[in-house]
Amino acid sequence: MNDSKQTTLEAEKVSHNYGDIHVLENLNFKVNPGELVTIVGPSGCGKTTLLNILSGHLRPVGGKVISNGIIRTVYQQDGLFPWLTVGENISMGLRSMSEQERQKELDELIKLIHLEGFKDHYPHELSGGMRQRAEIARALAGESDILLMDEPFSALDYQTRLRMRRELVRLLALRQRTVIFVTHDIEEAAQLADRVFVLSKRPATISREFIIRSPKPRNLTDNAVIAAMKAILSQLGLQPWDGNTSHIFDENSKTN
Amino acid sequence: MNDSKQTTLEAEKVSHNYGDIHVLENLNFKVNPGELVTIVGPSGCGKTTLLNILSGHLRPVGGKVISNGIIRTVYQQDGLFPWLTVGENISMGLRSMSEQERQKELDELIKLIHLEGFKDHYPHELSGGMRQRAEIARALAGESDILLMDEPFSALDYQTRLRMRRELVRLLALRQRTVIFVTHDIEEAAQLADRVFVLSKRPATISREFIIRSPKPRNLTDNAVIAAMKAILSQLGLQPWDGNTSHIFDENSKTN
Amino acid sequence: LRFHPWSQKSAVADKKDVVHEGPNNDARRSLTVGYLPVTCHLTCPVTDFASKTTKTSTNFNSQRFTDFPTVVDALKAKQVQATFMIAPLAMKLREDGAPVKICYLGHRDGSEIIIRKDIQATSLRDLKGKTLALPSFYSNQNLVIHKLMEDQGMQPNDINFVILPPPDMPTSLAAKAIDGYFVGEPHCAKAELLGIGKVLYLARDIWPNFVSCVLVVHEDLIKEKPDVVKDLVRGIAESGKWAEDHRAEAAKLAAPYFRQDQKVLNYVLTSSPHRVSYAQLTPTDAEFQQIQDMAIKMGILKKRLPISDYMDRDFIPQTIVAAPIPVDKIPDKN
Amino acid sequence: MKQTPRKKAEIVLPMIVILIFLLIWYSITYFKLVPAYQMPGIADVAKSFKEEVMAGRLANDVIASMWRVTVGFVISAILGIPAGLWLGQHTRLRYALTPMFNFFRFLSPLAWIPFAILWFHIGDKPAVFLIFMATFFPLAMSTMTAVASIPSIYFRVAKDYNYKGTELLTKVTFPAVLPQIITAMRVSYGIAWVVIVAAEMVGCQDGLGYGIWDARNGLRLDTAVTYMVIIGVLGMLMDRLLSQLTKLRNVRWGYER
Amino acid sequence: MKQTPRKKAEIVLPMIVILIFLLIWYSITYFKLVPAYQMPGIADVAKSFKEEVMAGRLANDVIASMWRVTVGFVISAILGIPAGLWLGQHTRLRYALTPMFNFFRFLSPLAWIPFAILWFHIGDKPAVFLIFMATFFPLAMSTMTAVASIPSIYFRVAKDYNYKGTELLTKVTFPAVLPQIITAMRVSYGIAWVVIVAAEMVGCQDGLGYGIWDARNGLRLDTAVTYMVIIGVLGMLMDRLLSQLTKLRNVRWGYER
Ligand SMILES: Nc1ncnc2c1ncn2[C@@H]1O[C@H](COP(=O)(O)OP(=O)(O)OP(=O)(O)O)[C@@H](O)[C@H]1O
Ligand SMILES: Nc1ncnc2c1ncn2[C@@H]1O[C@H](COP(=O)(O)OP(=O)(O)OP(=O)(O)O)[C@@H](O)[C@H]1O
Ligand SMILES: [Mg+2]
Ligand SMILES: [Mg+2]
Repeated sequence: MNDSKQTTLEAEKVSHNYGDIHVLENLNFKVNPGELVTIVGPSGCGKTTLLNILSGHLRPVGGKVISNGIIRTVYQQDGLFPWLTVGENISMGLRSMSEQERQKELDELIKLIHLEGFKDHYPHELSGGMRQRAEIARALAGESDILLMDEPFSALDYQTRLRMRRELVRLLALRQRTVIFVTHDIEEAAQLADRVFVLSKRPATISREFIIRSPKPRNLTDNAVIAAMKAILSQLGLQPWDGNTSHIFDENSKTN
Repeated sequence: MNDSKQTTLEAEKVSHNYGDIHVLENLNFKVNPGELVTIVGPSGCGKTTLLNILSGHLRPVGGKVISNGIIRTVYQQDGLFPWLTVGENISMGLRSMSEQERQKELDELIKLIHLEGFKDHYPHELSGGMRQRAEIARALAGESDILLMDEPFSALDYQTRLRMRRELVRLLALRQRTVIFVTHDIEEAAQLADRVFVLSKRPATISREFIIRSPKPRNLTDNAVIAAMKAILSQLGLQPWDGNTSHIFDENSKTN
Repeated sequence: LRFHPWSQKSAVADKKDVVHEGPNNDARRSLTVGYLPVTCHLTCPVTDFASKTTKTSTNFNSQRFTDFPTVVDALKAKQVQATFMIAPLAMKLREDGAPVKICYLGHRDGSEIIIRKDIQATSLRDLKGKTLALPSFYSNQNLVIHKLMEDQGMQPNDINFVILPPPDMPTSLAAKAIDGYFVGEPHCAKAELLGIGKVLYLARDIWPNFVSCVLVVHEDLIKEKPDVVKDLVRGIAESGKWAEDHRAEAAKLAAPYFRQDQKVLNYVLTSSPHRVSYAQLTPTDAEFQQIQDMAIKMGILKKRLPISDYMDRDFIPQTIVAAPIPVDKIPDKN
Repeated sequence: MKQTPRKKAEIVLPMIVILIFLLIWYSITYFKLVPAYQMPGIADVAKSFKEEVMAGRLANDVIASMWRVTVGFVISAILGIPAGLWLGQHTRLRYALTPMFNFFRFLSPLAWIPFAILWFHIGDKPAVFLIFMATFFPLAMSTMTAVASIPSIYFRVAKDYNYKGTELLTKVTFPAVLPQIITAMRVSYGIAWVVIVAAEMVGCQDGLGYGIWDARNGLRLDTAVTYMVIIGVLGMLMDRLLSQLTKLRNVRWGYER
Repeated sequence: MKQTPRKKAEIVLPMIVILIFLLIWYSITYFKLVPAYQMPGIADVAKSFKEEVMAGRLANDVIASMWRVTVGFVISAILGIPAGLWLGQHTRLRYALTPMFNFFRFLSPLAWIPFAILWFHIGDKPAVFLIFMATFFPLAMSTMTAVASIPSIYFRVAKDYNYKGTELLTKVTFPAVLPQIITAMRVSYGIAWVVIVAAEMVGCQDGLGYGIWDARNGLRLDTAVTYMVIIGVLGMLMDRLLSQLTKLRNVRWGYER
């Protein structure tokens, strides 16, 4: 647990394109150990592509990524292994534990995602939201240093979503991890983030970066959260900004 | 277009279970022609199952569905044909048109979903949100009487989502259709619905039904929308209800 | 890896289509001899039976094969060290340097040219332009029919020759895919009995004392176990003499070995003594010289070899008596 | 609950088809629509079946052939499936060996016969060798193709969770292609049965394939048909057994419908 | 852009493997590790290759065999793929006919030879028939299995958009299984080549399979190996051609990685 301080995650001049389609344009950032960065941006701008590059599954066409530590990803598409049960899927990250410990941990995780009774079900017997929850539990299981989460709560109902946010914050307090969290839910971005990257349209650059310094867990009605939501919405051109920056630090603004 | 008045969609004592898992418990409702019903409910409660039963793809274990009219579905999982391009996928519902008309309609739809330039791309070359948009366009293309939409905007960013809501309302005004719309976004449910069904946990019953009589298109800040959101949130146990029913008609309340 | 999980039953398995009551316990040695289920090789199962029902010092086990190339490969791999084989193929084998020798003959005659019943023909000349099937380019049938064509003043391509596996010949004739064929018995009798073919020439009409198959023995066996080879050749000679005089019994004896219809074999052996004969199985130099000449002419063999190079007459017995096969011990399997 | 009527349909419908087939066969021979020598009648076949059973040959032939097919097939499954998995995972290796494998895939067991005899002599071994040669390459190739088309997301997940080497092979690659491997096994098991006739040309003294040769050499079309029927029926039954594998819980996802 | 080094690897690596293979072969015969009669040397094979080419036989044999294989294969593709699609879509039909199809799938072309002669005489026709019999059933079965495992969502969508009958078949079912059909075609094309040796047993006077029989009858193992090499190489090339189909844009999704 103490080694998480050495976790690094850094993008240097990262650019990417698929054939003619320019997706990422010269991205530069450094994520601090233990920081939770949320990324918001228009559909199809390159968020998933960026995560794939950060996790090393995709080689960027330009620039490079420096990372250090065990990376886990919650994928946007179904990433559960269809040939394993929910329990077996979640246990993937727990292989190094003893049988007993693993069972305990597994039961806890299943309780966390509210899938009691579905441990022995296969993914194709679950609903969309249940699959997503199982995937979250899998990513959270065991030791990891960096979590990449690609719209992890998109298929969940509001109540479950609130609960999962709370749990995520609680777990991160217990075991520090660096998190990159892609979401379309601005409330979510504001509630969870230490820092928010607002991406521009394709080709994506970081059009704005907000730092939110309020302690967590945060309530939805916290001033910092409301201020951050407003700031993000205004950056997305959805609301005029009233300029209240008391809780938000606007950094590195590079509107292009 | 005039025949849409005859559209019926009715569930009579519908129950369903997968093996031991009871999913739907004695659902009874009738959707009026041209009505937009949104369904909210906890993850895994049986919403997708209900839609599958309504569309006739799944035979309910108990009860029956009476429906009349052409049904189109936006599926929660990827339902695009991977062997067709975006344009070809969308054209599926336009086969009865002349070549020229089809091209025109197709271009319009592609503009609607903001996928200009991706007409000849294959689904696996798109981002999650782009695929979802293509699927929405496909369901909207051509003549249909009933639209079943299973979390259709879940992978879209906030801005696109707002836009898609607007477009949906506009299109429905042009060409009346009966719509069942499953969503986890309570704002969305309140903004779009003529009626909201709040489902209980599995086995799902309709725990509450709200009628929203405000004209569409509605703004997010409309009183009716805010009142409806509050009502739904309170029914979900997330907020105490302040009892302002001036815009909301609570019907058929059968808290179980 | 054990390849015989049913070894318990293997004794039974060995017996299954063999008509004797098991190996002759007096005999100390045994030898496997290869053959094909054709009447040209009839002496092989007879010798097998004789070795087990009479007093001999070697048990001969006949092993049935399906085609000559396989027999040759088995011989090369020394899986069988003695086998029956068409004569030109044996010579070819020798020419290629394989250490084998011809030790004896298998039969005389035993082949016919069969034509379709509806074809009016009295000589080979009438078959001009017709399709005739042969078992192999390396068969004596091939050599002899070309000789006959030449004798009758025909060109080599006056007749269309096709190579067919003998079992497919009656079928092809029935389907009218071919007009006739020249092959060893019982494939000729089969067509006659089916009523689809008739005999145009018996082998002896073309070439008196026709041989198609010979007994080929691996030189290693000759060197290492000359006694066994001696027993074998004598056994075949005596079996031949017995079969010549006990034709119906021979058919009855061979049917289960060949797994063929006894009626067909019986027809071959008994309908006319001219169809096949098992007397005079001692080869003469002249015969082989003639075969060799024809084969060289046909381009099957390259060069003339001295007869002694591929022939070993050392084992041929002076006096031949019919094998004392107990006729009553031949079971009736039909 | 829905299993029972389905099971019934699975048994009753084929029965009907088979009955119809037998009826057509019977009528053709009964009304002499084709000459008798062109198609043996059912009665003849039944008679020769009885003969073979009475002679005790049939049981022995069945056991012998099953043994050869099974041994050959099991060896090629044991070698071919891992080879396919391994090749599928390593792109360069795949490029390197695919043409070689393809080359051997196109060679007839009949062409291998001389080598089978020269290298493995006669009896069971060459037959097993021929069956192996005929099934190994298709099995390896199919597995390889299946592996090469595993959705990349599974490998990404596997990498995240540090699956490597053998563990990657056994815990990810193998289960991911298991549904297709089962299909491939059914196809190659079919090939193994088809090859038995060629394989038992090689100096075997028993077996169903040998039975066919024997029947042909013995000019007995009816017996040949008997053996064909037995080969077909046995193959069918064994395929039924193999198809039970598709009912395993952890491959169900691969046969969605 | 990444195509070029990949293409190069696809050519260079197999070359290396083939060279290594030839080297091993050469050493085995050169150092007489096995007796000469067990394995003909490369030089002998090359010599007999030259002989065959010089005699003008080879070109003729290649054309004859290619023709037979192609005709037989095309017929079974034209009949087998639609049959498989159709059977796959109708559950009851599938239950009814699967056992029958399976039965025929297990029958060796060698066993069919007498019938091939009776029904099609000798020459090209029985050869084509045998190739057809050997490839039709596997092709139909594979297509059927593939159809039966199409994710049900596609059929739901198809139903929504009112695809029925022929349109359903051609616009949904067929493209959905096209990637697997291509694989199945490659496998059965392999079977077709394998069967050519058996098929040309039946009174053919030319062709590569006949060449092998002829060589065996003539005790020319070197010539037999020459023909084997040619069959293997031709098959390989044809497979390469077929594999180009996997590069079609609308099947790429099926070979994701
Ligand atoms: N094919 C199946 N086999 C067995 N159980 C199933 C199957 N499909 C769904 N279920 C079960 O039915 C229940 C309801 O599933 P459904 O997909 O209808 O939920 P949902 O309301 O759509 O959830 P979500 O909001 O997460 O999509 C779940 O508990 C799930 O486990
Ligand atoms: N495999 C691919 N081939 C070609 N183009 C691709 C591929 N994957 C993604 N793209 C393109 O790259 C762009 C960015 O895709 P990406 O999935 O990163 O978007 P995203 O930001 O995650 O979108 P969303 O919020 O909708 O998931 C899209 O325009 C898409 O068309
Ligand atoms: Mg994405
Ligand atoms: Mg759902």
